[in-house]
Amino acid sequence: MRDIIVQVVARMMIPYLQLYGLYIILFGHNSPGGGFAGGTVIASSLILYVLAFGIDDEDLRLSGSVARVIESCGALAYVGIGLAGIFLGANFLSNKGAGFPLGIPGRFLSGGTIVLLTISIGLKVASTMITLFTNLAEKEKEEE
Amino acid sequence: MKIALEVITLVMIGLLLVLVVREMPPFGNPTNPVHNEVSEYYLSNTQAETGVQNVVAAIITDYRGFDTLGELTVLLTAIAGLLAVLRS
Amino acid sequence: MIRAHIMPLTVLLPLVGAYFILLVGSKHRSLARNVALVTTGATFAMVCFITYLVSNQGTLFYHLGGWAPPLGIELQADPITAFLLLTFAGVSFFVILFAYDILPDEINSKVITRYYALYLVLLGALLGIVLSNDFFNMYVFLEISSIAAAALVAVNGDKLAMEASIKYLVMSTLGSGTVLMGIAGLYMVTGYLNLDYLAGALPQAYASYPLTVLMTLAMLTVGIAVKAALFPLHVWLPDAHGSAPTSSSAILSGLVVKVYIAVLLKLLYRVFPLDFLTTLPLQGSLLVMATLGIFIGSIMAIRQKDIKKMLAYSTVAQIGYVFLGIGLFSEKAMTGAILHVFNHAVMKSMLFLSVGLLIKYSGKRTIADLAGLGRVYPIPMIAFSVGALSMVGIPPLSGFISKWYLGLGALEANHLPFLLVLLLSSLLNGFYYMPIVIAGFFKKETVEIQTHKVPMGAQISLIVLIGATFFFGLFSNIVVDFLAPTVQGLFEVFGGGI
Amino acid sequence: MDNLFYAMAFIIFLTGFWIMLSHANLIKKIIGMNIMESAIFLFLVAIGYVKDGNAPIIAETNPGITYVNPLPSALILTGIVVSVSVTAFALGLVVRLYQHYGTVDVDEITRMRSEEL
Repeated sequence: MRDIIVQVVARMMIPYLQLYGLYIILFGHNSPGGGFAGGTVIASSLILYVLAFGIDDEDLRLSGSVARVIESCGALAYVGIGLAGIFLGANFLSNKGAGFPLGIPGRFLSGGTIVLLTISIGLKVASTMITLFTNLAEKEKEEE
Repeated sequence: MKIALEVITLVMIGLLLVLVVREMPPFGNPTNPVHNEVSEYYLSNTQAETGVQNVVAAIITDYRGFDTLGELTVLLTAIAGLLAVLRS
Repeated sequence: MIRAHIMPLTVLLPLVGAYFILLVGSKHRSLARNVALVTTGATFAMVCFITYLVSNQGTLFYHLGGWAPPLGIELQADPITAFLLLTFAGVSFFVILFAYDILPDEINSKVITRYYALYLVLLGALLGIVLSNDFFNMYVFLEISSIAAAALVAVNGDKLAMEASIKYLVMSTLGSGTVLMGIAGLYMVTGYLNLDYLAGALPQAYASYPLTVLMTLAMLTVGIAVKAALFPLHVWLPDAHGSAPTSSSAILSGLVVKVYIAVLLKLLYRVFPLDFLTTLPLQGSLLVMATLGIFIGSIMAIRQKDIKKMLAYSTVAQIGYVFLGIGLFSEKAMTGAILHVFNHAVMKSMLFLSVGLLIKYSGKRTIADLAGLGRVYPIPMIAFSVGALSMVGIPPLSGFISKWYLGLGALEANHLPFLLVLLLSSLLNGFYYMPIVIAGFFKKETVEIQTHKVPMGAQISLIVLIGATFFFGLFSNIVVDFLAPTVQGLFEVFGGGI
Repeated sequence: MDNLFYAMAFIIFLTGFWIMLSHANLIKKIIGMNIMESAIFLFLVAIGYVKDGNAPIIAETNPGITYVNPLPSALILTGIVVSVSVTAFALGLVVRLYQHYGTVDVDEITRMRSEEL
């Protein structure tokens, strides 16, 4: 399905969708949102791209190895932030207890590890959703 | 025949559930057992203890952060399993 | 530092290993294999350390993120938990050691690194379920384990295995959906997710909302029974365990089914007061289902021609023993059930591994084709024989001990018919295991056998598993003494009634 | 009948359950799975609701505002991700089964398999 109307509208909407997804991830700790919601919005923008322009456009798709690295690193970053709590003398996944600065509630830079964790979740969810979609939609199997 | 049996079973379970649902804590009542000191604590101490305003975000990444780690692992498992199945 | 944080680190280690394998990608096969071996080995060592700490200091607690129980997630290790952890980590280490040289031939080389990653994720999830003291956290790990287990069945791209896998996935999602609904119900009437707090709040909740509590209990039990393959809900098990690759079958039959029993144990003995449970028809139905499971599983196993299918049906029967031990509500039977979880994990993984090896070398899967293989491949056939004899319950082997305790439990609880059940089912076990053992050593081989060299890792791990069967048969009192105070505690805590 | 939400959640739950058990079409089974899980999430949301409660985002310090219970919402978030993962993996399996057998019907697949043997 290569429809010019769909393509033009998709091209107009994708940047805003991505910006919106980023906003949801980055401000998830003070307003409705969070890593999962934002990650899914970002993923949906790329899925929209694939739907509008076809799955064969190799250059513009998130390649398998990049997605793999983002996914594993998202999870590893989460564990790493958790382990930082142990190294700072508190328990696994500690935030305030490990002495991370909390900042002023309501500011962007607040909440200690929460922002970092949310970003790692967001990245991971976005790349996972895209990988799931492209792999299920793909007709031909490709070698990594 | 099979469908009749299924429908009868489901209706019986449904009738049982009506009894159960009638007895459950009333919907939206602030004195329900769910709204105990735990949720009070989350609502009143989140700002001071985690420094964020979104209580749900504080719960998923701080109070119950281990669940979220499990969740990331579920996603990773799904991907690994899916790719293993599709590529084999 | 490791000492204080040992519990979360134990769960994390296999998970991080899996993330790492997925990060480096599917080209580094030997790296993935070594990472898997080292990670499972290190996990086993850490679990041994946990057991040491538990035996010295008593129950361990850990509050994740530093949040005390009703707010955060708590991990808890008591002697029973430690024993189960030891079983899970130990068996999975020896399965990986066994498969070190064998797996690359058996699994498609494109997916083998993912296989190792899924294996490690599964191990982490199993440890997480056993350690977690929070119901929702347990559910998350349950789901990880069911996806990973289904993927381990389907991984080879074999048609039958994939069909079995989707059946397994659908059934276990049904089970876990029901469990989650049950958890939601419990949360609704008590307001807690932590097991100890749930136990504390439940009497009051039952006074106000009796039907809801009963419904919740029913949903949780049925959901867990589906996943643990209790008799009428076992339909998915033989296909899934029979068609999976060897090391998957070993870990699925040996460990994954058992972990749901650990959940049921926590639910029935830690959350719901015992004298409340005895007023319900729960005990009767558990015992009836367990008995039916034992007999029908054994009879179906006798009728099978495919050796792996036979072992899978035998698992259905053995799960019946464990449920029997749980359902008798007596200390001795409980000890027997926990011992049987361990024994069956060791025996069944040994049986699946040795059979996998024999199938691989002879190229045949039927029972008749195993004849005479014992002379060509002594170690796998001896492992099979020891596992089979232990399964039947021949005295110096560990399988005897758990049946002995189950029998004592039946006496203690005054349910004498179950002694007969135990005896008869041992006879049935003998019916389907003994001919294979005898034919394996004394009959003439039916197929042309080329001699292959059994890899070192496989030999070592089979010998260790044989040794474990003998050791825990001869020195079972070590384990029983280790478990005794906790098992007694389970029956003492709830004196008050609901 | 205050508890209509709970009743509704249970009805949807049973619908999903029934679809999963009775339909032979694997895609329908997966849809049933999702319906069942949505019902659980609906039930959890209903549990956490407080009359006139607001979303648990504490923007201004106004002691008069009532908030809904935040814990069920957090649990649902986890539950949704789990259900997405299971769905994705199950779909992958169905895709492969379709490539092998040319159908997504379990009964058909069983029949074809028994003919092959």
